Amino acid sequence: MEVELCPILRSFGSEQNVLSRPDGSASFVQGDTSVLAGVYGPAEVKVSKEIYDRATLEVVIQPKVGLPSVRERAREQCIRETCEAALLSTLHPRSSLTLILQVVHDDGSLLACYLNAACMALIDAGLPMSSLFCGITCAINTEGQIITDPSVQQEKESRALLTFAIDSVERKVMMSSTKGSFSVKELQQCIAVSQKASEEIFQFYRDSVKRRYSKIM
Amino acid sequence: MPTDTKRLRGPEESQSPMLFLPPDAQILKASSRDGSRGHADVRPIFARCGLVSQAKGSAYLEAGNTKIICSVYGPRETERKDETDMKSGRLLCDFRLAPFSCLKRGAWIQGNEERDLSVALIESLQPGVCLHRYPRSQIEINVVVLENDGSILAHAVTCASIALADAGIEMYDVVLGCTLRQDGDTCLVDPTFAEESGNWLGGYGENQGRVTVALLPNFNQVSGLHADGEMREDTLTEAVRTCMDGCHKLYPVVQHALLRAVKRKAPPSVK
Amino acid sequence: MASVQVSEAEKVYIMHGVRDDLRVDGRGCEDYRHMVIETDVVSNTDGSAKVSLGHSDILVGVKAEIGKPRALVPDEGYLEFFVDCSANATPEFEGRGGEELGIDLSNTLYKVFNNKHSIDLRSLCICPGEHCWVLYVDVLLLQCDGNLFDAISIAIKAALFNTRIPKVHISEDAEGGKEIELSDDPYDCVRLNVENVPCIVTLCKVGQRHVVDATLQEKACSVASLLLAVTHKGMVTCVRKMGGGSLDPESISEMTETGKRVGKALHAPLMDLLKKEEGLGKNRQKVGFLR
Amino acid sequence: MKDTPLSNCERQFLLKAVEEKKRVDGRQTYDYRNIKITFGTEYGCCIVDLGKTRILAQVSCELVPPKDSRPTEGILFFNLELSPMASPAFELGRQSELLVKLNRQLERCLRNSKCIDTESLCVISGEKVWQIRVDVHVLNHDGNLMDAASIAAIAALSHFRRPEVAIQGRDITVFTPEERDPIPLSIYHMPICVSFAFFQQGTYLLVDPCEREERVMDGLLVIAMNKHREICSIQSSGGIMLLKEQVLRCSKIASVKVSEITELINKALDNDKRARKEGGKFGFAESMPKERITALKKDEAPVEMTDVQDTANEIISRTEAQPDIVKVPSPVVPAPGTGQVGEGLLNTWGLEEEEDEEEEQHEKEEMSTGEVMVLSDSEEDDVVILNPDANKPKRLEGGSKKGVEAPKKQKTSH
Amino acid sequence: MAAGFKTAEPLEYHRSFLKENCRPDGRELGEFRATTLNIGSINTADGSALVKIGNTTVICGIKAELAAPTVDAPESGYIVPNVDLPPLCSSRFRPGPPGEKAQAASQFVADVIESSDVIQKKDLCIEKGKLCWVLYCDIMCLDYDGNLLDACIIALLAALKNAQLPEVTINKETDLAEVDFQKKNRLKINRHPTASSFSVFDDSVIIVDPTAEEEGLSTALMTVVTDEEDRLCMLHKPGGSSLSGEKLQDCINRAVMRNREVSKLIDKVMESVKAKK
Repeated sequence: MEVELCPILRSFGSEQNVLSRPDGSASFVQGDTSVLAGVYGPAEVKVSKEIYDRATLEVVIQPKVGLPSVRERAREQCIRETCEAALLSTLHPRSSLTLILQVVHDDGSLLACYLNAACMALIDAGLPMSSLFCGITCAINTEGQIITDPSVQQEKESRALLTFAIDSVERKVMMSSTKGSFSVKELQQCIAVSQKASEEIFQFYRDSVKRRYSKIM
Repeated sequence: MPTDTKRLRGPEESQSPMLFLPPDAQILKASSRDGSRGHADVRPIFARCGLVSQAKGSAYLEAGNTKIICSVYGPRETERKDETDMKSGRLLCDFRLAPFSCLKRGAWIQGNEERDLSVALIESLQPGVCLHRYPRSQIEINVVVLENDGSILAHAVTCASIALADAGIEMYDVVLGCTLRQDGDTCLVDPTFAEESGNWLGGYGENQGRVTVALLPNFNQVSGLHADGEMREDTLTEAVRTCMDGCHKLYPVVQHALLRAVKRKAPPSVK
Repeated sequence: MASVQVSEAEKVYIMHGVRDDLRVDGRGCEDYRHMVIETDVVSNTDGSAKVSLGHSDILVGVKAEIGKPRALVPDEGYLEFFVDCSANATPEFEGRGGEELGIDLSNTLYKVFNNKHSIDLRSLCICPGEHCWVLYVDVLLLQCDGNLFDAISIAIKAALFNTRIPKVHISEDAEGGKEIELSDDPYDCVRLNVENVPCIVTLCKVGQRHVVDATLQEKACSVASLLLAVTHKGMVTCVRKMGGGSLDPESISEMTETGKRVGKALHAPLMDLLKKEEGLGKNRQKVGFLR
Repeated sequence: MKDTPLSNCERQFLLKAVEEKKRVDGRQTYDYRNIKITFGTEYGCCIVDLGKTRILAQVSCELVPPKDSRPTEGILFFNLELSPMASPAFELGRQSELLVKLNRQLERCLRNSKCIDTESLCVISGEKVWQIRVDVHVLNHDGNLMDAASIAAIAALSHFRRPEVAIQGRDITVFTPEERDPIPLSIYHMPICVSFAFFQQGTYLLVDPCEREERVMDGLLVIAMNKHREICSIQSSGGIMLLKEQVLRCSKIASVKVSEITELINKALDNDKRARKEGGKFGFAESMPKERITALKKDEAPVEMTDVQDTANEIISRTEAQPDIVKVPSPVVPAPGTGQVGEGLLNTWGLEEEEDEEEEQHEKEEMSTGEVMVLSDSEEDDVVILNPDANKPKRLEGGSKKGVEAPKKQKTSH
Repeated sequence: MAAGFKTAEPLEYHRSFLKENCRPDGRELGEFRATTLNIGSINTADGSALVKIGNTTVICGIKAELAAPTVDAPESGYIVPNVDLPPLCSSRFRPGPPGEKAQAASQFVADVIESSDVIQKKDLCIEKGKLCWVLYCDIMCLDYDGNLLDACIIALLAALKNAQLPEVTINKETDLAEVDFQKKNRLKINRHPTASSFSVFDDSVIIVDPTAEEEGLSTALMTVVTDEEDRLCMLHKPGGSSLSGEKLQDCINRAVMRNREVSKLIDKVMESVKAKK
């Protein structure tokens, strides 16, 4: 049985260096979903959080309404460990890195948008990384169709939702977070779709960096 | 709007099904103990050391349905540097009732009852521990009550003292605990939860109360004494004596458990 | 808790004194320090009292509010205790420094009143299962000079004696709903029966003997003390061993006996005093906080 | 993290500039920085940029029981957050003095001025009212947070629409935006804060101080006013002494600024309304500057997806080809209610002294119910039984018996 | 000597074992620790289970309470899982509110319940819009030696299977609920998810069921949740080193095997209790 694919990425865009105070900042927009990210560091670290051979990374997610809850805490963990794997934090031992993510609007694929905004902000902050990463969300709807970059409405209608972080070097899965149940085949298809879609986003990263430094080079 | 953002929350309000019982039904039947055990008998207890692999010392104690687990960490450097008395160590206690341990579900956030129990536990254990041997350090005692079927303070004291011994903390003596429930002229040693709350809160009789004693068995010294309710002085004195007898009955079990733990840690050399 | 440092020589001096039934301030082992009690000191409470015992100063206010009875005892009201350790008493209490002591003190008070006779809780019931009076007993420590428990319990008894709860009238409207109406007349009120309210007697073991109403110096010489809450009939409503030391069974029974005797003896003069003060009427000269 | 300290040189430079009526960003004394107001796709969401200061406000609503003292009034709740993004000095979850001050001031400006008709928020008197919650997030701190926050909050409140409700007896139906158009709040007036920074004990004055200027100022005067020139709140801080004339002068300046800003907000609201009506594009995605070198945008596009199916199928078939007919080990049940599966830890039961063996036997025979507690590392089993008067034997400890069958080894292929 | 090596160079110590395809505790790379399950030991809970995976010990107690359903979902009850890591279980946890690890675990358990449909929330409804059950699933770790998530899911599932709720009827006349403790019903378990955790060493070597020490030294952790039909309910990999689709597939296959083992264990234990009664 061949599964129908609906591999469309909504229009997306990003602006770097949007805020004056943080050492690196970026906004990332996917369709109507929009996230603002700010990075501080490397800077002085609290003794209680100090790690002797690498930088301590803290990720904070700020919801738009109310206080962060357990769900945000779990997502912070996912994003932090993804960033940690990409960052060469051993180059800044005993220092602190702080990444703050602010939701501006949620219209689906929020976790993916967090990851993309985080990556752009880390690039803007000029932190050394071993690879870049991007986030892709796939929704499987009741007909078994795979939809990339779903909107809130599409997320609601789906029976499973999978978000992956893909690395830029080997296009492997760095992070995975899923909701709903799905078959092994669907999983592998979603991974393959995400890997393909990641090409677009990595190309976008490259283009935006090229554009940014076009006057210098 | 103080809300617990660090836990998953359910509905704002929920009630225990026990509140919806038809009025004539009773859940807590004050048992008469007929045939099962005498009024002055403690429940059979089961004690064992060293189950928490990560802890310096630990103990698990079961008395009837009351189930208590305790682990001990330390001695380690004290966190409170401003403490005036640095010449001797400090005992710290984190006492928790698991949310499912009581008939009514408890909250995760430590309540007054738990704080009170931890203060009482420290007061009872302190005389038994050679704290002067641990200057500038703290010893952490963590107690979790998995099931509360009465006499938790007394059993927590016993359990914690076994755990302390298992952790190799120097002690003058183990500390044993025993609770008694006074109901008019009868007294029930080591009461279950039903006996503990029983008709005391419902009735208006005289001489109602609960006494918990912590004892250092080898010195025959009382290291902790807590009583509430309403009792005559002579009843109280008698109750303390009965509790002390109850404590002595536990001693062989505790001894046995510790002996085992020691044997396991240092097996007798085969010559 | 507020404490003092005592040198070895001082300790020996105090302990020898206690052995001979002569304490540093001239008291015998079973004597209380000078006590000053005044009731009705805070106007916006339903009952209040201020007690000074030596230099320990305690202010207690009682507020009666209408609440919902507890599910398990629908025909009774209840008491809530809160002890505030103000930084006025000692700089140690600044910030959250007094919190631990405050909780400890209020927990003990709950235990002292955890019985059926201290206060007739049924008299606080307005409408079973729906409305009852809740007495909020707020204790404020103004100055600490040892023996807080005893001073607090006396202040609470005095404040409860002073408490006047407005009378309520329950009327039923047409739909069977109940309406509660508070009496406007300040003299139309209910008094509490405080006869059975216990007083706490703390006995400090110093050397081989034990003393009542220990000063901070004496407290520093003792390793263990026994707290007893005693009613005027000599009933014990709460016992607690405090301090890092242990007690032998004989001294426990001796101390209980002393505690009962001292506690019993405390009630009669206290009640007399309270009645006498009340007899002076509303227009008596108030001392308040100036002394 | 600590804030970057301000050097003495910088401090002196800034003060000198103030004396010479110059400002670091080239503004005049009474000039505001550029104000940009953008609305999101959602109702009640707005971002305000005041120079480099950026603030996000979001209004939300919820049906709640009213306060006992005001049974017919809706509830307004303000929550201003200093996000750690805005400045390295802001720590997460800390109630700093600045945070408390700003929150208080925002409440005074917007709640106490009664600019919103709270009675219109009542659904059923004494039972259900709307609670309007305003979350204000400071995203970038470059001074004058108060003015920016008040603009953001009032703009977001004016933009907000709450769902329509219908009441039938005591049942409340809340309509989705698709069913019935949501309705705006009724706003009487728009109070806006204007801040004045004072230097040299009140000798010099600056409108809309930036972060640098705030650091060297002596005192601050905040006036909240609406376009009808009604003062809604006024507050001076920093302990400076001002003359009556100074305060009056400030209020005059404030009235000019407030009418300008009010106009700006109304214009922004109108633009957004028009865009929505005409079905044009609106929201933050549209407000992203396209001409900037730091920004890039890519239009919606399908992704080329050849051989995705093949890749997936290949992976599955390859791993499935591996024989995994390993038998599932069956668990051992040493006592009712207890079971164990797997191998590994050795169990010393039965290897110890005979006494133990007996004890175990003894228990097993007399086990009264199926409820058994096991809490042990199997190598550490110590059981001690006390049975003082042998009335009723204790039931416990089902001893975790070792799995009997030979260990089955499985492998994840590497 | 070995002890010194282990303390000074823990990573090298582990590597030297992994090179030989085994682990310091004698296990093979794909081997789980002995798993012990005990159910119904807590009488005060409506359902309870204690699970040991090696040294890791987790206890789950279920308390059912009554509440009104939400306006949005008038026909659904609530399931409220919370994982607690008290200072008792390891010195790495401090007293006070739950830390990130406990919160992430709570969210994980909640997500598994949601994704796998273990229990249909509709089954918890007693009267539409009026009354429903709230299942508080409180999970407490008593000994933390790695692989918390697997233990939590087994404990949760077994406790749910063990749970019995009293019958509740709504009295038509008084419109009040009445509870009959004599009649107890079991919950309807829809699906049987089990979790299998993996840990990646040096971005390449995958081991199953990591101990606390192995978790600390590894470069990535992953948990796969499958149900009895071999469908995936969760592929939880919170960052860390990246894995290819093939490697993930290997892990999933192992997880499917593990599901069989655990299901059998739970079934047997359930049977043993029933047989007794």
